[in-house]
This record gives sequence, C-alpha cells and structure tokens, in this order.
Amino acid sequence: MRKLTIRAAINEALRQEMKRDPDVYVLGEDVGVFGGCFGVTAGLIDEFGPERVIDTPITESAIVGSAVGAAATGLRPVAELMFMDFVGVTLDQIFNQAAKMRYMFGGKATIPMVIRTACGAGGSAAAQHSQSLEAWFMHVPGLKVVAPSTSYDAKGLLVSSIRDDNPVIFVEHKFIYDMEGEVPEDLYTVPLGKADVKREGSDVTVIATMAMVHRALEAAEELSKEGVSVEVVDPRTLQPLDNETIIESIKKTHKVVIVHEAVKFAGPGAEIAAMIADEAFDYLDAPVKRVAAPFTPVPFSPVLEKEYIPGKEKIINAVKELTA
Amino acid sequence: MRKLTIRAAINEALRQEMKRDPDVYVLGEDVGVFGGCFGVTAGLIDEFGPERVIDTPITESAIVGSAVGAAATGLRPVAELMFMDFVGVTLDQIFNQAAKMRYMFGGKATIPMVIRTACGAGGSAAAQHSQSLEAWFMHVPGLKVVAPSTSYDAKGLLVSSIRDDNPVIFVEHKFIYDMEGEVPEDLYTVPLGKADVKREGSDVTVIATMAMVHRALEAAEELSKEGVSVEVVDPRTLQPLDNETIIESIKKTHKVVIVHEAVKFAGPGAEIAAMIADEAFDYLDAPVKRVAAPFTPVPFSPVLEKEYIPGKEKIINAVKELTA
Amino acid sequence: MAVEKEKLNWMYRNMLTIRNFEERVAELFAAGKCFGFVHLYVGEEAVATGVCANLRKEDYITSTHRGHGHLISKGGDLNLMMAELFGRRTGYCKGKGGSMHIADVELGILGANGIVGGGFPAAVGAGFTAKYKGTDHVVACFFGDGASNQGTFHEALNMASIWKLPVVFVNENNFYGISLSQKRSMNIPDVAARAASYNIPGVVVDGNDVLAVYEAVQEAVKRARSGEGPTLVECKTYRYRGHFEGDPTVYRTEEEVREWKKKDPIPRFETRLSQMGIMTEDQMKQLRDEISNQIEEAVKFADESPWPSPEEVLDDVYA
Amino acid sequence: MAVEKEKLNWMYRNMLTIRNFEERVAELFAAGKCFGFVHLYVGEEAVATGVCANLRKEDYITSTHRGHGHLISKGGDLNLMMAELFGRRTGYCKGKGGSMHIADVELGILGANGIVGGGFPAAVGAGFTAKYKGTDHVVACFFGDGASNQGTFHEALNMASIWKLPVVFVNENNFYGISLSQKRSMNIPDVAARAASYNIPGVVVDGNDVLAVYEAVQEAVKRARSGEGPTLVECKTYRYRGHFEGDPTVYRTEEEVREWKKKDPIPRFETRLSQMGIMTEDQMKQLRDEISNQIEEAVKFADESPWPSPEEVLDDVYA
Ligand SMILES: Cc1ncc(C[n+]2csc(CCOP(=O)(O)OP(=O)(O)O)c2C)c(N)n1
Ligand SMILES: Cc1ncc(C[n+]2csc(CCOP(=O)(O)OP(=O)(O)O)c2C)c(N)n1
Ligand SMILES: [Mg+2]
Ligand SMILES: [Mg+2]
Repeated sequence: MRKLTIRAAINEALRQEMKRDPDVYVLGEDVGVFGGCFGVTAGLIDEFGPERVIDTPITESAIVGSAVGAAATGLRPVAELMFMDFVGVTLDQIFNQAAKMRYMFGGKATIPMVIRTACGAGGSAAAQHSQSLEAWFMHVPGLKVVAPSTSYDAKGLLVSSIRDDNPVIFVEHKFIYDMEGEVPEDLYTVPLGKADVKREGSDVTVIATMAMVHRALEAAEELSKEGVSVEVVDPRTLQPLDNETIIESIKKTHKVVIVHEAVKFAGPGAEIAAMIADEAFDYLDAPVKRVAAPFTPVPFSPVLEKEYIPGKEKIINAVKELTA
Repeated sequence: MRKLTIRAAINEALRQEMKRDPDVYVLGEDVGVFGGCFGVTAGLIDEFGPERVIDTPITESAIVGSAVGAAATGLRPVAELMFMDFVGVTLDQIFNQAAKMRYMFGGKATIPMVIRTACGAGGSAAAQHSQSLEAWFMHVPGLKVVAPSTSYDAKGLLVSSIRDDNPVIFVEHKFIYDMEGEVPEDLYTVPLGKADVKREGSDVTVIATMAMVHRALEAAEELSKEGVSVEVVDPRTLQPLDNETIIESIKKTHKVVIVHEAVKFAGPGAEIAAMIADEAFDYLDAPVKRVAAPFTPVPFSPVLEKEYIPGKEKIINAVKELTA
Repeated sequence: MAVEKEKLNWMYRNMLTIRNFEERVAELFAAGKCFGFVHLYVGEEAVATGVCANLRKEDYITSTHRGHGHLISKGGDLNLMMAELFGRRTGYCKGKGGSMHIADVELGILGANGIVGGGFPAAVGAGFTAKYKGTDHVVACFFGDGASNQGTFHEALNMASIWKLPVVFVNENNFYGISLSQKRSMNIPDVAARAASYNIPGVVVDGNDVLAVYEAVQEAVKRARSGEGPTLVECKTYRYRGHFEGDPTVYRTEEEVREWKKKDPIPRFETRLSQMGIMTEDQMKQLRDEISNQIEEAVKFADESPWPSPEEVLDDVYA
Repeated sequence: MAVEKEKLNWMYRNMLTIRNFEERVAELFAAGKCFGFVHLYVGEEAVATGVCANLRKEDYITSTHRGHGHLISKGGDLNLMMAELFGRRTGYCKGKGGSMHIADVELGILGANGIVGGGFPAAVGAGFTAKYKGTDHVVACFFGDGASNQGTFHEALNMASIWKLPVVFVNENNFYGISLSQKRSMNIPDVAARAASYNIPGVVVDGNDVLAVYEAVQEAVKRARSGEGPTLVECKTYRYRGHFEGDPTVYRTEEEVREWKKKDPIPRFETRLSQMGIMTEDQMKQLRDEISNQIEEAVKFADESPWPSPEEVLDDVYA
C-alpha cells in the first residue's frame, strides 16, 4: 500500500473531510500560505481558499473561542494550536467553555470541533515548545483526547475526530511527523476509544503513547532477542480510554510498564496505572512501572534533552526489572 | 487552645506574615474593602493600607503575571485567584512563566510567590465555580501544591508557602472555610511535603484531601462502630507528595482507598494510586480504590450536586468492599 | 426616530418583565427557593431591551453572569428560566446550569457565562458562522465594564474587526465590577474609546434610556447586517442591587444609589410613552398586572416542577 | 537634541555588535553549532539600542523570542550568550534555556520568552516592585506587532496605566508575526494608537533611526522615572531574515526586503556619525574589526566550553 508520513496523513484527512463537508474549516496561526508551523496544512489554502483556511492573529483565546462559537452555531472548525505549550493562554475556552457547554446547557448545545496541536521534545525547542500535556485534558469531562502514533491511525482518528460531535483535542507528536506508514487513499475512520495492540507478546505488557510507541517497539524487538516477549499496547485515545484492551493484555502477561514522554508525576500514565491497580489488580504479578520524563521542565541542550526523553534503554530496563 | 475557622486562620497567617516581612503583599480581585469573595482578606486593608492590599481589575493574567515579575525582582506576592475555576485565563503565567523561570534561566531566578485559590463544590455554584483542579498543578515541575484540611494546617502551611522561594499554589476548599479548629496565636510553620495521619487505624488506609478529610473521618468513626479500624492520611501537600507516610500506612493496613472531590479520571488520586501500585505493591492485599467525583462537570441543582460530591457513604462502601 | 407602536409596547412590556422577574427572584433567593450565585439586572433593563428590540429570532446573543435580562429580551421562556433557577428538571438546563448557565441555542441565546470575558470569543465565532454561511444574522455580545479589561475583550474585538464580522459589542457600564469602581479599574471615562484600537465605531449612550439604546444599536445592527463589521456600543447604567444576592455593597454610597434611582429607566419610559400617547396610565397598570401574573405563573411552574433524579448527574456530558 | 559623544559611540558599537552577533549565529545555525528555534534581530538593531541607551544597570527589561538584540543592549555577556546558544554548561542558563530563555536577572534582564505576549505581565510586576520599593527604576517591555493583539497586552497596559507604573512598552513593529502581515492582523496602521485605550501617551517613531528611538524613549523614561506612568512607543522596523532560521519567507516579496534594506539603521547611523564628526570611516572600520574579534572570542569560548552532564537535567527546578 501507499506510504505517507504522519504529516501527510493528517493533511490528507483534513483535505478529504473539507471536500466532503463544507462546514469543516481550518483556522490557526500561519495555516495559510505558510502551511502551518510544521507544514501540516500545506496546500490546503490553494484548494479551499482563504475563506476556509484561515490565518489568525496571535490570539489563541480568540482562535479557540471563536471555534467554540462557530461550532455551537453549526460549523465544524478544526483549529490549530501551534504548540501544545501555548494552551495556557486559551485553556479557559477549552475546559470551561467548549467542554462544559453541553452539560451546563442541559444537553442542548453541540460543540463539534477539533483542536489539533503539536506536543513533544526532541529538537532543542526548550521548556515552552516541547511539552506533552495530554494529562490535563484527560481530566476534563466533555473533552475527548486523541494521540496517534502512526500514519494510519492519524488519518483515521482525525476523520473520526472531525465527525465527532464533541470537542476533541488531537495531539500530534512533532518528532514523528516524518515517520512513514501505509495509509489507504480513501476516507476511513479509526474509532475513538479503541486501543491497538501494536505488537503481540506474552511476558510483559508495555502501554505506550505517541512517539513512545516506537521506542517501545524497538525495546520489544531487542528484548525478543533475549527471549522476553513484549506486548505493546497503544491506547490511541486517552479519553475515552480503552480499559478493556489494556486489562485483556494484563490478564495474559501479568506485568505492565507504562511509557509516555510527559513528566511522570500526575501524568497520563498515572491514570492508566491507577485504573490497572484497581481493575486489574488480581491479574498483576508485579508492581506497575512507569517510564516517563523526570520532574523537570524540558531542557534545551541536546545532551540534557536526550537524558530527559524516555528512550529505549529505560524501557528495556523497566521490563527487565519486572522479568528478573 | 483558641479556636479559629479556616478562613480566620488563613487571614491570621497573612496578617502575621505581612507584619513580619514588608516585602509580602496581597493582590487580587476585591481583596480590599470587600475583603475577598470569601472574606479571607477581611480587615487586611485597614491594617496595611491599599499599597499592600491591592484591588486589581478583572485581569487574571495580569494579576498572576505581575506577581511573577514582582517576585523575580524581590517581592513576595500573595495573589488571590478568586475561584480555582478561573485558572484557565491565567494558566500560562503560572506554568510557563512562574514555574519554569528558575529552570530555564539555569537556576538564576527565584520566584517566591503564592497563589491562593478557592476550590470545591457544595453551594450550587455550578460548573465554572466549583471545580477542584489540583491535579493539573501537580503535573507542573517547578510548582508546589498545598491543600489544607484544618485551621491548624491552613495557617502553618500558608506561612511555609509564603516563606518558600518557589511558586506555591495554595488551594482552599471553600466549603470548609467555616470549620473551626485549634490554632496557636503565634507564628508557626507546617512543613511542605509532610503528610499528617489524621486518625490512626489498622485495617484500611484512607488517603483523603481537603474537605474529604472530614468525610473520611466521619466514615472512619462510623466504621469503627462496626469494628473496622480506618487510618486517615491527609497528604496536606500534593507536590511534594509525602510517599513515605503513605507507604508506611499501607505497610500496616495493606489496603487503601483514596478520596478526593476532583473527578476521578486523571485526578490527584491517580498519581497517588499509581505511586502505590509501584512502590507499595508488595504490601497491598487488595485493589487500590478511588472514591471521587464522577466524570461530569459540576451540576447546579442541589439534588445533582449532592450526588456529585463524594460523601461518607461512598467511602464506607469502598472500605467495606476491601474488608468484605 | 419613528418607532412603531408595537415595538414601543414590546419594549415597555419587556422592561417590566425583567424588573418583575428580578425582584421576584430576589425574594425567592431570600426564601431559599433559588440558590447559588444570582446576579440581578434590576436597574439595567433598558440596555437588554433596547438592544434586543433590534434583533430577529435567528440572531444571536452571548450573555454574562448577569444574564436574566438578556435572556428575557431575546425571548427566553419565563417558566423554563424560573424552573432552572429553582434547580428543577423542567428548567432550561434540566437543573444542571442554574442562573449563570442558562442558554437557548434555538433562540440564538448562546448562554450566560460564569467566566468574566468568557463570552467574547464565542460571539466572534457566531459572527463567523453568519459570514461563512452568507446569512445576514448578527450577534449582540453583552459584557460589563469590568469585563472590558480582560484579555479576551481585546482579542475578540480585534478579530471581529479584521474579519468584518457582524457583531455588536454591547458594553453595560454599571460603573462597578463587584467592588471595584470603573474609575479604579481603567484610566478612561468611556469604554467606547477602546473602539479606536480596532478602528471600529465606538458609541456612548444613556443606558437608562431605552430609545437611545435602541437607536444606537439599530445603527450598529444595520452596519453588521450589511457586512461592514462590528461596533462597540457603551451603555451607561447602574445596578440597584448588590453584585450578587447577599452582597452588602460596602463599596458604594447610599446616595449614589439614590441618585441613580432618579434615572430609573422604567418611569422614564413611562413618561415618554404617555407623552407620545402610546399608552395610558390605566393600560400600563393593566400590563403590570398581566406581567405580574405571568411571573407568578412561572414561579408556580417552577415550584411544582420535579427535581432531577440523582442519576441524571451523569447525562449530557457527551453528545 | 545633544547626545553625548560617548553615548553615540556606544550606540554605534552596540548596533554593530548585534548585527555581527546575529549574522554569525545564522552561520553557526546553518553549521549545526546552534539549534532549536533561533529568531534573529538583524535589521532591527536601532530599536533595542535606542531604548537601552536610556537605561541604567538597575533598570529592567522584558524580552521576547527575538531577544538577542535586547540582551546585548542591556549589557548581556556575549560569551555567556553564545555558550547558551551552543547548549553548553558555561552558558547563561547552563544550557537549559537556549535562545528563547536567556536571562540575566542581575543585569535586570528578566528573560527572553517563548510565549508571544508572555512578558507583558512580568514587566508590570517589575514596575510594581519599583513603585512599591520607592526606587526610580524603570522597565522597558519589548514586544512585536503580532504580540500587541494578545490579551496580555491589553491587561498589562491597563494595569500599568491605572497604577501609574514606570514601564515603557516598546513595540517593535516589523510588520509581520511570522507570515501574517500587520495589515491582516489588525485594522489600524499604528499600534501606538492603542495607547488611547489606557489614556497613556502613544508615540510612533522610525525604528531604523537610532536617535529617533533614543529621543522618544528618553521622554518616556523621564515620565516613568518621575512617577507619571507608562508610555507606548512604537518603532517601525523590519527583520531581514526569516521569522526563525530555516523560514523560507514565502509570505513577503524580495522587493519589499530590498526596499527596507535601503533604510538599514547601521549605514544610516554611520552617515550621521560622520556628518556630526563623531567618527571617521577609519575609526568605524577599526571598531568593526574589534567587534568582529570579540564575537569570534565568544564563538571560541562557546565552542571550547564543556557540555552539561546528563544528570544536570535534574538541577535548578526548585530553589
Ligand atoms: C475570569 C473571572 N474572573 C473573575 C470573576 C468573578 N466575577 C464575577 S462577576 C465579576 C464582576 C464583573 O464586572 P462587570 O464585567 O462590570 O459586570 P457586572 O457584574 O458589573 O455586570 C467578577 C469579578 C469571574 N466570574 N470570572
Ligand atoms: C502564545 C504564542 N503563540 C504563538 C507563538 C508562535 N510564535 C512565535 S513568534 C510568533 C510571531 C510573533 O510576532 P511579533 O510579535 O510581531 O514578533 P516578531 O517575531 O515579528 O519579532 C509566533 C506566532 C508563540 N510563541 N506563543
Ligand atoms: Mg460592571
Ligand atoms: Mg512582528
């Protein structure tokens, strides 16, 4: 099958959904001729014009908040928040407005919108351009949180997100934009709320998200040479979280390592671990391990950043600790 | 000893610290003659004047951000964020500026500031005036997060927070402001990072925060009549979290229920449960249970709100599930 | 300006309805029938009335924490409003929202808002929809003097201006944001002066004169409908009651309140109506009684309505 | 205006230093010696220079993502700056911050900032400290045209105005926020017009004329020091390079860039300096060489500096 980068897969999802549904439009900083800070919206303005591919001023509250108002009145905006780190200037519009309107209004409003945003470290972009903050959004009733790791998932999940009638935070890890994978040309959906077993195994379950899925797969490959069989589960959506697939895997392996790039303390893995410690307690043979960033802001220097980002080695060590 | 409400204990801490240190000042919406939305700053303006008890416009980014700038240049601001729910309009100043400056600048800035804010449901204040969002702050390296449950702790922890050289989020549960407890008249400190065992017991550990400490104590009292001995641990500060005291308790009881008012999913209890599932796994005899709000915004109607807020009954049920 | 008689009648009826509703809610709050945070609109009736007299059903409004007057003016159902304040299942939000979150999207009411300044961007978004879909719908965005200092004010007016969106930004300057007087919250006498930052018209009107508000907003709505973009209309007015029910209002003088009560929008309009020969004192009295009955109907509806059942707490989170 | 010779010399030297530093960084970035996001100041040197020529060591500045020029002008150490860009332990931030986060609190440099508009409130806070402590320190708050649309701009200028804080808000209007031209990001020609919203002076100057900047800011600093409050000074200028290193700048024409290069602040000032008889062409050349050497020194210092060790990632989170 044809291969696309994650970047191109997202671009194609946007393009095909915009073609399909005239109510879908894209807005954000530099999404027009510039094509978005990471090139994800490249070319859309040529196809759909500046009425539907809209450059905005640097006013994230107005970007997200106008999308909320547009969604409430019948459109399906896809807003780009250039870096996930910028969410602090517009969070109110996301968690108090978009996420709660339906509930506060007694079910009488529908807010079908997507916020696409880039997370992750790896390019020395430092503390305010490298964070992974998905845990915050997981804690907000009314939001859905999507975090793909492959081109196939990225396209299918974005299509589902755009068609979903709720506000969706669509998190793109910026350092896997260039990864290639097979992607059907036609429109298809990957359902929200379904985890994917990216590699089957029987000794230890590794639950990993976004870029870390690939680190986990590398670790699994290496461990397989030493006779350790690792199952890699990619939740794909963090809210709703597919408890079932996770628990099924643990029933088989009885051991689990959770891997994410966000800092460990109160991070996305905390909920996954807590869920397991409750609902899968009886199947566990060992402590629930988490491999994640240390409790520091993201450093600039490549030497420090490399140490900061959880890598294959740390995953291997955690698995070995459980299988020793 | 003299008894004070939590409100009065906080007021006294502010007053005494302002007297002790001329660099300490208070700012926020209506903190002057109005005395703060919950009356916590009442009378301070009479004693310290409008130069040190400063009414601000309704501009939370400027309130918090100006405190950051003032702290970086030698003052020790105590900012009041009227409701914790309003944090979405100023989060950038908290997590990207205040929390990260020291690290980003290579340790060469010091940001000694406190943000006091009121959380919690209970008065039909609805979805945007009732939230408990402490989990978000726990996830931010560079911040400390304090969450007292008694008058004694509130005073001592606030004094420590003001004297701390880092940005501290001081969370006050608005529906226990009126609770009374013994408070020394003199200045004293309660250290950040030390949990407190509010009731000793041997069968089950209940870890509870803020208002829930009191629900947990009620539950413990009732359970004791049925012969179940509950230990109630109040972390008091959520960042740093006192793992040691928690683990010690579990070594004794082998069973744990975590109780908080924030929604369960990705809430403060997720980290506590995850920590336990790793570090105290070998002492656990049963699943790690969490009692918390359901995954919905906070509803308005008292009937719904009562159902929303975790109560004594739910704690009792969770404990019984473990001891059955 | 010649205003049709029917419209004048509607304005009067609407102002009376708001006043009556709000005064009744104050009593009901004191009696424990309503609860939570309740911010009343008494004294400011001419603003919402004069604004909404220019709007059609398909037009939108965004409201604030002090929203009852806006909702009534845009056609909100009194029974459903009252039932919501009572926390009942029959209320606008099924008891989930309360005073600060009443909405009726069908009527273009995009919601009261508990966040000061929270509604600005949504107003821009609704205006965007109108432009995107090529309708001539307009949006009225209500906000206070205090709210005009929030960052969202700036971002939203700028965005509406550059995109020429059909939004009328209606500033209700009642001279206080809770306890902070406008004099201390900004360094300018008129919020309308801020229009210059966006190169849009900025107009100041007597917010206690319903016809003055009507006229200024008429112009702004015309501009908006014809694609010429937003306008900022500042209406000077005053709230008679505390910021919320329960506020002892230590931050202003009795005298100031007395002075403003002399400018009460309702008697002023009554005088105009008699002068214009639109209504006699008898007709007015009859109307007042009628409205009073209607409000009592709403109270009865609310009071007899069932509470939500506890399990309903879980509904309506996701579509 | 009579400006002391020493100051004129400093201005020239400073502009050359910035230009040289930035052009060298561009090369070093291309060579992989610097990395991450690097936003260069080439073309805008007259702004930071003219502003900081009015500041004392005890005064403060807040900077932006495009901060090198500000830092150099406020006395930042070139070696420590360069080492930071190289990610070395000897850098200003021990390699933890990089280009977007250099600070030197001792010199009153409260930090570059990766968040557009993120520095406005901190500038107000530093101004607050000056007032609270009764010093006559002032704050210069640098920000772009794009940043002037952010909510924090509005909140900060309002707060500085009502509290009469000693802050000079320095708008560097280079006509673009990344790819969005000012024409499309706001509906007014001059950012300075926004001063009216806060009742503070708003001034427009030619930002490529260092003396014009100096003069306008001198007035503003005087005002600030004497307790009369903030000023908004808009400096029209232009960036020659891409928004960040690596930007292909598809959003503007070559011609536009060429036109602006004709107004280059450095040759313009050189002409002034010779006309005024302050410096001969020879002296200028000598200075250029001297600075070039100094920058090479900094590059050498950086290049020979040790990397941080991985464990250091854990340090400096808490005081
Ligand atoms: C972001 C935010 N900050 C503070 C508050 C608390 N608050 C509610 S209403 C209000 C005053 C609003 O003043 P104004 O905008 O003038 O409206 P008014 O109440 O006078 O109608 C404040 C401070 C809030 N709800 N939201
Ligand atoms: C809150 C936020 N939004 C967006 C960005 C991305 N960004 C970085 S610089 C920039 C343009 C800033 O334009 P301007 O303020 O005019 O400064 P200039 O780059 O022209 O000096 C943008 C959009 C950011 N860093 N922070
Ligand atoms: Mg007001
Ligand atoms: Mg610019």
